[in-house]
Amino acid sequence: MSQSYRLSDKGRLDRSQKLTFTYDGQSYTGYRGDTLASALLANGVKLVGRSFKYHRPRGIMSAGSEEPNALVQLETGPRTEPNTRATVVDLYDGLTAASQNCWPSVKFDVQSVNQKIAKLFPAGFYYKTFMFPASWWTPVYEKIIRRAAGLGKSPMERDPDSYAQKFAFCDVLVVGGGPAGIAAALAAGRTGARVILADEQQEMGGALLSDDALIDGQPALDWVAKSLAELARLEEVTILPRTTVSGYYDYNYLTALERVTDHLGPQADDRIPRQRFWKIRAKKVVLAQGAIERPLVFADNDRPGIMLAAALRTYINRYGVLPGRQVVVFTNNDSAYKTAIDAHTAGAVVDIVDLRVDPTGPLVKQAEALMIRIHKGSAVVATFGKHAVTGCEIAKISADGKSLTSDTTFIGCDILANSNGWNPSVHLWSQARGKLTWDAEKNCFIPGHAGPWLPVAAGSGTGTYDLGNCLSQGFAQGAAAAQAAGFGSGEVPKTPETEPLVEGPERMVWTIPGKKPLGHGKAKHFHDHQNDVVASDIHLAAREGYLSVEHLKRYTTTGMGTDQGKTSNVNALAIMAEIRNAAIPEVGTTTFRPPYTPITFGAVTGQNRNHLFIQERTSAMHPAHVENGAVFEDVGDWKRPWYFPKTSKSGVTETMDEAVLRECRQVRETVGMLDASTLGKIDIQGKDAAEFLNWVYTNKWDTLKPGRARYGLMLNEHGMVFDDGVTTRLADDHFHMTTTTGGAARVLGWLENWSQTEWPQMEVYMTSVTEQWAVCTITGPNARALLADVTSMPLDPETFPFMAMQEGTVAGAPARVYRISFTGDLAYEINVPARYGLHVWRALQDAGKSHGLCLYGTETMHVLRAEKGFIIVGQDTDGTVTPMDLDMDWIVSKKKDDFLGRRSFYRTDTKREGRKQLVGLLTDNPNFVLPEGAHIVEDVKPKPPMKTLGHVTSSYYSPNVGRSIALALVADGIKRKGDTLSVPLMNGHVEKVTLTDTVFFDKEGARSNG
Amino acid sequence: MKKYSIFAIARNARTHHENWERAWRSPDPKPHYDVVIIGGGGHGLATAYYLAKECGITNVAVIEKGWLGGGNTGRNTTIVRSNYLWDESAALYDHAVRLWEGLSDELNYNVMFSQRGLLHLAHNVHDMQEIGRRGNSIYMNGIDSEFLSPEQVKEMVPIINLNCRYPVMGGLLQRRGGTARHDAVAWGYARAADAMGVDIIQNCEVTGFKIEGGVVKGVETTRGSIGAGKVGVVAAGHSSVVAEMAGFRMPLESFPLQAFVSEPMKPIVDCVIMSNAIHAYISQSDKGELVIGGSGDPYISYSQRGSFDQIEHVVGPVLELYPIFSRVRMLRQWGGITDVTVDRSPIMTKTPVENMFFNCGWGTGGFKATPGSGHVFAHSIAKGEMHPVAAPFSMDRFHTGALIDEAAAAAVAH
Amino acid sequence: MFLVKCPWCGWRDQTEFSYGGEAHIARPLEPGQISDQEWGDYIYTRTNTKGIHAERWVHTQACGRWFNALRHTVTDVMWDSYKMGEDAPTPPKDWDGLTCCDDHKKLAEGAKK
Amino acid sequence: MAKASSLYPGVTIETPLSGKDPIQADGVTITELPFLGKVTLRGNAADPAFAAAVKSVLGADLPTQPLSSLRVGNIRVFWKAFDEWLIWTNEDAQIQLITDLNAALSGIRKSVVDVSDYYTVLRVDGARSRDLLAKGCVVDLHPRSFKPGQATGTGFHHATIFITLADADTFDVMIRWSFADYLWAYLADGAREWAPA
Repeated sequence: MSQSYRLSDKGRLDRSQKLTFTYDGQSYTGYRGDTLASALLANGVKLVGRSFKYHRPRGIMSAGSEEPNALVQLETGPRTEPNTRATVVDLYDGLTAASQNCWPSVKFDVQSVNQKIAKLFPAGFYYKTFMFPASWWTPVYEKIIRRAAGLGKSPMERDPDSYAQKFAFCDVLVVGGGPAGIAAALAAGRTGARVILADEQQEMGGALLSDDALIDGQPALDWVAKSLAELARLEEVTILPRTTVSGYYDYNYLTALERVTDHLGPQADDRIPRQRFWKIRAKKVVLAQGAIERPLVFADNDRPGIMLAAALRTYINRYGVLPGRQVVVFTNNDSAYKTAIDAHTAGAVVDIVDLRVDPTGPLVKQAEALMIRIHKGSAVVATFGKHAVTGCEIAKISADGKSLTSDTTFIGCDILANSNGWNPSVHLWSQARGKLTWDAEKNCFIPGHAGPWLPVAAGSGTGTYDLGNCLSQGFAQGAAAAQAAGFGSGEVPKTPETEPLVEGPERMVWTIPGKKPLGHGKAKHFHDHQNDVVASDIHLAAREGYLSVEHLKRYTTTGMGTDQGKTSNVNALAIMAEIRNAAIPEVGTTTFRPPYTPITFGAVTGQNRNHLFIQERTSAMHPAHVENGAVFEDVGDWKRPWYFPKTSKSGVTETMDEAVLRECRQVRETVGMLDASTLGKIDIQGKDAAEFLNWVYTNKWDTLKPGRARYGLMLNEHGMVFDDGVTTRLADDHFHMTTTTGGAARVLGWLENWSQTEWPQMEVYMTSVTEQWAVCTITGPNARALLADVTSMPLDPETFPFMAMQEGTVAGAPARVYRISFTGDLAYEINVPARYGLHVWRALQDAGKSHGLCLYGTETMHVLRAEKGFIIVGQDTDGTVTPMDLDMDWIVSKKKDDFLGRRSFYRTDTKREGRKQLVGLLTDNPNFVLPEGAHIVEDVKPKPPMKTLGHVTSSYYSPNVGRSIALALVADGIKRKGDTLSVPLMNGHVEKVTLTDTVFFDKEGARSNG
Repeated sequence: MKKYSIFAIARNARTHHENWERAWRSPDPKPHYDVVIIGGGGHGLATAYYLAKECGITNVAVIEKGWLGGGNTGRNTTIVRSNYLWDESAALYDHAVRLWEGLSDELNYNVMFSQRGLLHLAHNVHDMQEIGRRGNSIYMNGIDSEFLSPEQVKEMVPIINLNCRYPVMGGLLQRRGGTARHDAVAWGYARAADAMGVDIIQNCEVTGFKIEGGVVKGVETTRGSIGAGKVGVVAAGHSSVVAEMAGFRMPLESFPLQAFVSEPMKPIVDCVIMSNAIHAYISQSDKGELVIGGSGDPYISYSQRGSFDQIEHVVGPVLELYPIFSRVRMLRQWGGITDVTVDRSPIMTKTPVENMFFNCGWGTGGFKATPGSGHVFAHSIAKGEMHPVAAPFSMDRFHTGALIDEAAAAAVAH
Repeated sequence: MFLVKCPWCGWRDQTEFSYGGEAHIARPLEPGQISDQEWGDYIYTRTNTKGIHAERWVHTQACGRWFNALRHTVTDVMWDSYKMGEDAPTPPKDWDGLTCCDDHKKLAEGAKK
Repeated sequence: MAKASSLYPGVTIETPLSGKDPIQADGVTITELPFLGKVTLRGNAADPAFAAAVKSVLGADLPTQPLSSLRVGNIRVFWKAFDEWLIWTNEDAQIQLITDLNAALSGIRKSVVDVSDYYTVLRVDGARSRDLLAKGCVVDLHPRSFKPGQATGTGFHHATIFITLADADTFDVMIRWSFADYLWAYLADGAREWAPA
């Protein structure tokens, strides 16, 4: 059976390109220009999926992105995609798709038993049961529910395709490439304005693609082609087919998803991004998205073969598919007559079932002239067919539309097209904070008061269905938008000739009566096909008091499917309005939330993945670190050498502990070198620089002599330590500040904030110079000898004392050498402009060979500083610690009346006794290394809860002290030095610890001079 | 209140579900109530419920300017946990978790509290120190807490990419943590409170207060004045606005927080996974949607929406940790207004106005605390003194400096 | 992503800026002389206005300068920005937070024509 | 790329992109402009003494229009903020310039800082340069809104960049040393779709 439902003489297909595809394991053919849905229908495939809750057989309901039913699992392996709407998949050769949410097969689905007991699954049933026994919820009930729910399956492999983002700017963005949108783009484009025209379909033309309308006496599609050709010639116009504008955000910022290669399938050129995510900033926006047809809510209106009237017409005219032989068109309006007429002309036997007792209008006349049977004042009240519709029963209905007034008549049919009128697509209008107005004549919401960014709407999206009016609206809005953006005179192009649309009024029957009262019997009146929400669910929600539209939505899940209720929301509102016997606008509308249609996470992320996810910042010496086999630590975005494991001749590589022990010993025995380039560095200049530092540090800076350095603590206004570092006075009005690696940006921001906003009168300028300077820190007894080999600077302690700086050359490169120490040993921090960093590092490495130089990383740095009780902000402090808590009163100036944070010291809680304070800890077992984060208690209980006194902030094995050492924040710790406390661990072990001073090594500080 | 059960459903099925009673009445406001609760979200309704259930105060009104649970209750990512750093927080949040554990039963309304486990990932040394400290602190408070190795993380979350930009070094697991059905919490409390006589009044906005000699006497609303013996304000993002009506300011700022869900899929993520270093957290709802959130926008706003770049900053990390979701689609995004304090801990407090109590500042973490917050707040209002669990969270901590800084340990220099 | 008006660089994408909280909160001149309560209010208490909010921004990624701005916190529309030390501009009494100062200027010019 | 220093014999110098070959794609090329001298100048343009002193060194008035810049011989001066300018010179020429500025400005409120190695500069050239930069740049680079000589700081995903249109389709993009590799990789990845097959 090959495309036996294909019409030979219709459709916009390239029949020269025959495409083969597979659905549920069976192979079919279609043509370039088909969607998966049209190709399936051409091959007579109607049953394509199972519904969410009842697992009822479902088919193709629409021909567009509003599709609630025909969701398939597209492709397999790394490129598989769940919940893909068959109606928007452009067919390509080799396409593979499968039905989802059914097992073992779509034809025989075990869970379709749910239909039998559907009575037990009214809206919100799960809130009322599965409560006994309570312990069963997660392991039993919920497991079952989770398995049953969920539609398609997630991919299980990494996505092989690439994605891109594009920041675009334009004067006029036109959303929608139908007649109104094309007209708007023409009017705007001709003014020279920058215009973007985006449409979600594979080709522009919108409704005209399914229609036989004339423009200026010629086929409308000729006009479309002519217009697109003109637009293509306009340099500043960008035409984006297959591009869905998904979100409308503040200040005319709109997002759009362009499907660049999806229609080519996996064979596409892998250099080209699969999808491009546009982030568009527009001066003006014209919304011309068209309208979506509403289904009628009648008994068992969900069988495969039951579809929207306009969709059937699209399949016939655009895709050359007549998916059935016997067609029933069930309608409340004239527009569906076009479908009936086209189906009739295409060779189908057609019955029209019209709710209206006395439909008028030319289309009705035309249908009558064609001898199409029209059943007036009638409704479809039942449908039949297991896997596809085979027939329906119709009956006359009462004037109030609530009951049947005749016996039912059976009509055989394999397609049941229906129309309940139209909903303009107002999603983006609403996303842009625009109000919606209920048009009582057209029975739909139309754009009302515009949101702040004043978009304009044109075409059927405003409830205007006459082609001429759509065109003239488009031209007018396009010209006006361009003018508002500063282009053109606002002159509106002349609208071409079209045939005026004459239609009779609709008849609204929001719930079509069935043979039994609503909710009785087996029949179901679906309004949300995907989530299986039926009219009686709305009645139940109302009955139970879930009256607000949001409660209705959340209680029944109506409109919460992957289609976001494009076909169901208004029907649901209207039914609720009837029940409450209120006007529809009183019931309200739920907020339309982005995206308009679902967008792939991959596209949103674009290139920001894998190696481009977050930058890896490295110093100028990084190549050397790699050569030296460093293992790196992530510190913020920086990659810093963590330790340098050695590999023995026999090929055995040191563990982290082994490497760190060796590095720790060797630094204190001979000399070690650390890359300290990542520390934040700030150049501070101006005559008030010293006074400024007096404000931002706790100690005094005006007394510091040029060429000398000082350590400082920085507090926030809460009085808590938030950064520290050594700052050097280069000249009276010039300082070089260092900060923590992670704190660099925060500190600069903090300084700029105060100098710009609070003390603008102070003459001080800050400039970040972090990367300007590469820093090699050499420390250890041999540091002076090593440095002497590569510099001619005087290094004797008298001319170059501790906490001093001098300039000169090191290894031939210009350098600033700071004699400051974070290890307690003799140390030099050699700063050179980054371009020289690698050269100087290598020179020192070479020279170091004769001095027993050892490279060390951040872990050894941490151990060595802990041996000396030097804090790490962020490890030994946590934003709740004052200088006094750190036993660092000495750094808090008593001479200054004020500095940032000072006042907070005097708050009752900050000055109270018993605050947590930094102390040293020595374990009873000298070889036991406490886990960092372990808690300290007075007395141990058999099991928690236990009152804790504080926690271990730093803990290491120190080869130089010859035992484990730790720092901890302990309540009243400073007073309690000497006390013995306990550290109960989560594994049950309890370690006794003694509170000590924080300095474990070289207490008298003899080593800093080498 | 007619009991909900499978039998009730079967019984009602026979009558085509036409005899279900209303879950709660919609009464007109009475002239006077012993207690008026401002704010019909989870916390407000829970407060009313416990006032009626445990404090014998049933002459209570909950007034809500919109629809029940329309604020952050209906806009959060439904995560429940109690693995907090400080003792005060642990006491409060674990009190809540213990109430969660019996809540469906207590309310005879299935709130679908699902203890599927909540996992915090550590991506660097600083993270490891942070979870090390928090894990131990939680353990010392008698709350369940386990450290996982990267291998154990992989076992629990097979789809995770351990070796991402910031390789996963370990995890902190609270098995008692999980998720719950957010709307059901509001509806369950409303139904149960209503059954005890509490008036739930929707579409009723507060416009001012009647305050005499520093004592609150009543509430002015869009549905007239309502006398009140005591007033409890549980207005989340709008707390500052309500406080202004009462004549004082709060140490609060209201920030947008966004979240989004994917299309529904068959079960793939079984627990809740949070990541500090790369701000993103993810779980999968019973419907099959991935529920994803991250950090909030940096500016104050009442617009109930945020900027799209915040969404991007969450999707990126999600794909870094779970690359297989690249072709999965975002279905729906939304935003809420979170009332944030400087120490990221809530405020439960007396106010400068006598008999007026505030419960706010829950920031991004309010949902998980709903039962505990309502419970201790109800007792505080009834007694006129803050409940011991609530006491540390009173407003004066911003003057004494006794903050409960849950923000501190996580985000600091290194 | 709304736009922020830098007094020097003009309307630019919000992502280029950093938010600095409520504007016009001066640091007490003599912290020693005020109560814990007053000091606490200075550090922690904020107006958190629903409506027209005077706030601070800094153009982090471009000129790096701090400035003040008026923004409607219900719509996130910025009315106008002003340099540190300058007086706040005054939006029209009836400003609903739906248009910015430059739109108003345009309208006014339009009216003249 | 790595090379010998012209100032310090025997010393090799590097840039963050040392060893990277230019990227050639259809319609766009990316190259590094290594070792440009770069100086940050701060001061009060409204102070005649400051303005005169700077002019005496640069031989031109400082640009005071936001986003503007000027060229004097081999020097390019960019407005960075109302009280801040960025100066680009030939390799190593910044050293003399800094000396001269400090001398001319002594006693006047100012700050002169060598940032030559804090940043490097990428040149993005060709008919597709705008398409490539649009993959991350939040500023509108269309010829109508960003003209030759204009310059501004802005964002490029996780990086902060300073971008100027040298002329026609030639953009110079300044980036911090530790972000240069990221930006380079990003642009290289972005240019893939125009790379030779």
